[in-house]
Amino acid sequence: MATSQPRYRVPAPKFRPGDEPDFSDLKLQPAGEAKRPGIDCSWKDTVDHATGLVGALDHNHQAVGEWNPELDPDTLREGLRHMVLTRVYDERMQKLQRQGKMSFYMKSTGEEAVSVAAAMALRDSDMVFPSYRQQGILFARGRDIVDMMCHCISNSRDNLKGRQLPVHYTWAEGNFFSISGNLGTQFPQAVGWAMGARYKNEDQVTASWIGDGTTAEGDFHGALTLASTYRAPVIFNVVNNQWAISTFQGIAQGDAPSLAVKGLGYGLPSIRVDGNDFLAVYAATKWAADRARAGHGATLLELYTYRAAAHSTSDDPSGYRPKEEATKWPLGDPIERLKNHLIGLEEWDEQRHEAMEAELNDLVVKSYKEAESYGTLHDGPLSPVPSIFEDVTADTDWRLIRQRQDLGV
Amino acid sequence: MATSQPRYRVPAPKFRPGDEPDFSDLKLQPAGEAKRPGIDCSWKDTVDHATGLVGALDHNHQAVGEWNPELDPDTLREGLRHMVLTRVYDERMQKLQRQGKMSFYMKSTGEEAVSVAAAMALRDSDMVFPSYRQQGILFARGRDIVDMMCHCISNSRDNLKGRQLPVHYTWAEGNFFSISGNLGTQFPQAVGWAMGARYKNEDQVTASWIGDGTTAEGDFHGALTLASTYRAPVIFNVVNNQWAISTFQGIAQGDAPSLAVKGLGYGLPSIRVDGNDFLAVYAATKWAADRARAGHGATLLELYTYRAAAHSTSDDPSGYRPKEEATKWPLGDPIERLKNHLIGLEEWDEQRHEAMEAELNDLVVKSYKEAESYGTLHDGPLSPVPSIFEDVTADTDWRLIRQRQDLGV
Amino acid sequence: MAKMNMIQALNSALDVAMENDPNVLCFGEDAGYFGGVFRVTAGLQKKYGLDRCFDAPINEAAIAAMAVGMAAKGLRPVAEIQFADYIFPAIDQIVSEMSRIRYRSAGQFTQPIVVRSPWGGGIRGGQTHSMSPEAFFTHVPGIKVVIPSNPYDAKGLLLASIESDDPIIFFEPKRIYNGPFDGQADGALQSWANHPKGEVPEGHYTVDLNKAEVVREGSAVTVVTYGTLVHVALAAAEKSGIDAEVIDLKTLTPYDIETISDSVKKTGRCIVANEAPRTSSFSAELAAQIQEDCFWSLEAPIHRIAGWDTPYPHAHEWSYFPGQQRFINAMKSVTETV
Amino acid sequence: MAKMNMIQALNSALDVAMENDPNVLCFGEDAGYFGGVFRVTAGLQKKYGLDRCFDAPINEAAIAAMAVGMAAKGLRPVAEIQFADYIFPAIDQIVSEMSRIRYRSAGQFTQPIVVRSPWGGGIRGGQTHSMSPEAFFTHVPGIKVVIPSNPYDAKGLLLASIESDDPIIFFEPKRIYNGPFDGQADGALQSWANHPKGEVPEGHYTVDLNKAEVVREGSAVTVVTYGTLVHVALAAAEKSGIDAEVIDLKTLTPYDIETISDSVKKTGRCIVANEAPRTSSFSAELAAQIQEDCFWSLEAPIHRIAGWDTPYPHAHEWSYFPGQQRFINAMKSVTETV
Ligand SMILES: Cc1ncc(C[n+]2csc(CCOP(=O)(O)OP(=O)(O)O)c2C)c(N)n1
Ligand SMILES: Cc1ncc(C[n+]2csc(CCOP(=O)(O)OP(=O)(O)O)c2C)c(N)n1
Ligand SMILES: [Mg+2]
Ligand SMILES: [Mg+2]
Repeated sequence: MATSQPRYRVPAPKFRPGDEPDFSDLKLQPAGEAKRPGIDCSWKDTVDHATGLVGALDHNHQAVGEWNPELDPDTLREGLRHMVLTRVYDERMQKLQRQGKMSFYMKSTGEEAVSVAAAMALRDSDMVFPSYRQQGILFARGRDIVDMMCHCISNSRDNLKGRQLPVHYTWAEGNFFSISGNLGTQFPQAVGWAMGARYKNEDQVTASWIGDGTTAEGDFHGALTLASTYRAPVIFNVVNNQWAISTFQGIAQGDAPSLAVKGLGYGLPSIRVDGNDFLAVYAATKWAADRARAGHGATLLELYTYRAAAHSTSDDPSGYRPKEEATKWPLGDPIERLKNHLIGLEEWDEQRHEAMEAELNDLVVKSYKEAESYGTLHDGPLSPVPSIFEDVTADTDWRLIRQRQDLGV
Repeated sequence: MATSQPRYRVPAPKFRPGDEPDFSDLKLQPAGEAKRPGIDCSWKDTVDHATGLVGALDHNHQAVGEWNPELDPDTLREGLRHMVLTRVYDERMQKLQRQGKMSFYMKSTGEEAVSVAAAMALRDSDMVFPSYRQQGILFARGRDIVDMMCHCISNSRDNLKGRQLPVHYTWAEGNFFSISGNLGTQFPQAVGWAMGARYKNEDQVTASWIGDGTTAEGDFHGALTLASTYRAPVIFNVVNNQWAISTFQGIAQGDAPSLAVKGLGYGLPSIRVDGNDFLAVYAATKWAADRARAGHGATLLELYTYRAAAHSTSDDPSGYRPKEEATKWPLGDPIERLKNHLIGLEEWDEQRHEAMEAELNDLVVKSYKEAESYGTLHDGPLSPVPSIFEDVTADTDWRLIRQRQDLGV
Repeated sequence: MAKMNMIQALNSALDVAMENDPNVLCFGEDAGYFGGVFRVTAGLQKKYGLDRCFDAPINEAAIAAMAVGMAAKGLRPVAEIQFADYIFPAIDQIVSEMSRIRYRSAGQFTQPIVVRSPWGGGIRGGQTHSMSPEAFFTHVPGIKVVIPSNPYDAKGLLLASIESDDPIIFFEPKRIYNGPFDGQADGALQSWANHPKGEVPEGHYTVDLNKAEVVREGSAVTVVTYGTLVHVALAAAEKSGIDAEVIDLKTLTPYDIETISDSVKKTGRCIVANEAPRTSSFSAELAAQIQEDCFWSLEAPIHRIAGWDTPYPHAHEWSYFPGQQRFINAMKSVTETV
Repeated sequence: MAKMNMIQALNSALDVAMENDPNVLCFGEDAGYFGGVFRVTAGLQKKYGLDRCFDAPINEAAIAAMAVGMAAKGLRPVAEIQFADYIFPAIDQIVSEMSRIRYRSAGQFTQPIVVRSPWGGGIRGGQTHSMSPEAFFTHVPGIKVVIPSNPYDAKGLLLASIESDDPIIFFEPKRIYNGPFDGQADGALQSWANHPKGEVPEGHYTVDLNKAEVVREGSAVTVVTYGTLVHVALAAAEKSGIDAEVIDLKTLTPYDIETISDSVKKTGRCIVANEAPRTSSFSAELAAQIQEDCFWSLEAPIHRIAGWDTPYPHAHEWSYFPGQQRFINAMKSVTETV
């Protein structure tokens, strides 16, 4: 029987389906207010940052404060373009999934700044260990869209030979690690890579991303412990998009005042950043990368954002949150905000924006046509069947030789 | 080949064998200085406590400040007695191990206040999930010494039927959980138990202990995450005895300023306590238990102390630290300090102390004689051989029936 | 009796258990408000309250440990691991703790826990939503492993598991949550509605944890398997016309050696099958024990059908999953051996 | 040639590897300054520097993950897990990551990693210092499992493992670190100094990872085993006078099926043995495969010797550990079967 009063606290989100979402009592530090500590700062200098919010784009879409990265308009337009491309690509792929062209898809809608701005603030030679929701990095680093699609539709040109679920990209040439379906495993791996880079006397920085829900995993703790102990040149990005499938972020956060604050316990400078503010994400990432490169060790960045779409094509959020929550999100949409900033600077206008959207849409449609010419999961051609026996280890032992015979291929 | 300069930071202790240990630059907050927040405080109110040091016994062995628990002399004498008994027992058991009477032993020398004061501040009905170095709890709770010894020498009266290594006690009647050899596993289990107590509407508090080195384990993070989320009535004790076998605590702590500070990242009030100060450990534990019982959730206590003996009978610390480090430890010895406090109060004297030592020594010697009458590991009698097939599950399936036949017992 | 698919049957088992015993509670990632990504815990939070069915942080080790602590205190927790592929972070708490606490405490503390987890392949889940990691757990003394193959058994076995005083790893073949699967990926989707084991009593009943079931009698060869492959084996017998006796194991540890031996001694031939990679999979244990117990009756080597010794591939799932054709080939080869 | 015990041989392997290849480094709990609780990494920090041999925090998952990241970057990490019993917190990084990264990235990233760990029973270590968890890892595609039985092989196999481009779980039978053990707990301690395999070259050499070795030729029965039990099997053959052929497996996955089959086809009888709890232990895989490959040569059921299906007990260790008498009984029973 249900007891009237739960006997321990089980946190619940403010709003459930049917409720009117209202974020007005979410007290967020205004853009421009947070100070920018030196890159040689200690964790103590970031106590306020860990519970505050680093922002650079204010309500009027103007760049303000110490965290304004002062990017030139070309760079801003490039960022906007990557974000729009990410969104257009996501939309199209989701549609194609609905049409049965691929088994599964995951959008990053509303979170495009998190990946695009970070990728642009890093060097292309810096290593990334993303989760499944940072496809924006690939666009920012110029990965071929047809190649990305070939992976997602598991066709004969999938660089992963059809072995991984869609969106679980790998791109070694682009310094993009193999995405794992197991949450959080990449976080401590990134520390190992970062130490490896130092070992080889390279000045490469390593960045990794996990979600708010994933901070609860043991690997989160292992990663921060390693980085704190060995002072590894790594950036830990926690993408707080408020949801972990159907679970709101309070189940991972508990009584902690933010997720960034967790980094302080390891003596790591830790900053909460407006994740929908392209400029802020850029500036914070650049700051963390500079720190790492200068030998000051790791930084934790909490990117405060909102997962505007479903978790994946297997999920329907109407069962657990109000439909309008995304539109009520007080930090807005990262594309709109950067676009308006550029318009305010008179470096952009609605017409150019529409033209760009149309162009990118065409690019995506055209790319998909080409990708499909190399096959689809449903109709093939796929990677040859015998390829399932390859790459298990460097050599092929008698067991796989027999098994391949057994399969008759 | 060795590089002259390590390419990442590998923390090292200040002193190695041959060095002259000198802790004079260890800045420790003086006893009496730390404020005592209300039990309904938030993590923020303990930021200074997490990097400071809560103490009640000052350099002159006087009780000072807000954390003085104001215990009556009888209670203090009782605490002293339990600590001395713990030490005498440890000494004797170690000797017996050297004589081949048991396979293994682990002393808690120098850390007796951590377990004894905590056990006395808790109710006997409160549940404890200790590590292998809190035997003091058993003395404080009045467990039969002969029973403890019978376990350690694995004889016919071992309540664990010879299944566990010595010192891995279990005592359900005494609300003392089964000690695991796997580090840290008990921490999140304690949260489950604490939630279970709430579920049953009991006001039982649960306390658990791990070492400094063990804070690095994933289970540490899991435990604090659970407790923070469900606001469980649990006390997390981190016994920072400076060493994890041969590894100094800086390998787990990294750039963090203390181990207590880790609790802040979960929004838990977190306090560093002078672990060699009986009064401070008592007061801090009582405070945390009151918090938990009143429904305010979990507390992290770092008990700052020093492992004066070897890790275990398998270890020889002369290979990794200066021999005199323990005697140079600036927080002294918990028994000496409480004894001197009582003497200062004119409630104790050297003579009575010696008499008590002699009495407890006799008790331990006599107890061992009795224990040995029930057998020893070496000469038996042990628990009957067929008992190895019992208690695997409630029923015994055909596999164990066959296997027992196979063994011919 | 009602028509239920396996999800409904499992949900009904939890409902009955929670209704009957206030010490039963359940939790897991997305298991609370939403009722689980497969909806097995749907409605339970609403019915029984926030503290009896709730969302857990994404930390499988902590989920298992919470269950360990609660069970030691006297509750009967049912913990969900969202996919069997994600049970590995919890395996230390299961192997080193849950499975041994009764033994190491000489019975002072017990562990009445069920760890439920959607399991197995055939749903295009790729390498992290398709694993069959049962062999790992069958190697651990002190825990039992249960895998149902239909709604009726699912409910009865889950209730028996919750009522058991020992820890049980309860794997749910997600491919057959909604209907049986004959191993032909391009065949029509089937539903439990027309299957006799889709008839499920609404109230309390249990299915014996120590008993395998002969789900098809036959004389030519014994096929021992569990989960989804039970249906593939049955379909292969029908299709090939080979008179196979098919045994649904249900409980893997301890497995019902008597039912297996009786059958193999009768047929003289045996196939053991599982989805997991072949080497050291549970069919190895079965084959090793059967050859020992039935050596003098065997007229051909025991044949193992299993996944290949590779990670589970995504696009070529149907070249990996042991489908009908592999069963038919094996049945032919085993029965033709003289 | 020098006389070395197994600890010295392993230490020498690490020394040679680190000397030859700057990409080799090693770490683990207490592995740095102190050189490991069993001293396998002794002296390496001093010789090669703080960043090539160092202490790790007590988090086995993080230790494995650090190795994964470093190996992907092109290093050859050798990670120590202090006891095999403590490998479970790391198993997710091993099963879900290390073992699959080559496959899932289609070769873009590789994992040349050795995870070393003292393993097995016989040292009065109780249930958390005695485990033999090799079966878990033999079930994982993409990793290899290696277990030496003497100093010469230990060094050669460890060097071959470090030079391998794939992840290897390298278990070290700690009972025989200092000398061979014939399975008689009350017998005199033996030393490697008088054993031919205690002669170890100081420099570089490797032992083939894919080859088992017939360490005793015989005609009556084939005994397949590895680690400590190799010596127990040899002693049992001498003591019983039964002319057993003893095979030291060395590499468990992939095991050398050819050497095994050749022998079993010759003797017609077979015993497989391991220390781990019997159900789903590695001897199950061996028995299952041997009965398949050698069915027509077998004159008796393959006999499994294993630990009991209980946690590893402390006081009654010698009633648990498969000692000489159990080997002798098995040899008699298998050879007397007609
Ligand atoms: C180890 C593990 N446990 C559980 C899952 C199932 N799962 C996939 S995504 C997800 C939610 C992740 O939420 P979050 O970390 O917030 O990332 P987001 O999806 O919001 O980007 C869960 C529970 C998994 N993939 N791996
Ligand atoms: C999971 C696990 N990893 C490693 C070990 C081996 N081990 C036993 S004690 C110990 C050191 C623990 O140090 P600390 O936590 O500081 O506790 P202390 O011994 O100082 O009380 C280690 C590494 C273990 N028992 N369990
Ligand atoms: Mg999220
Ligand atoms: Mg310690």
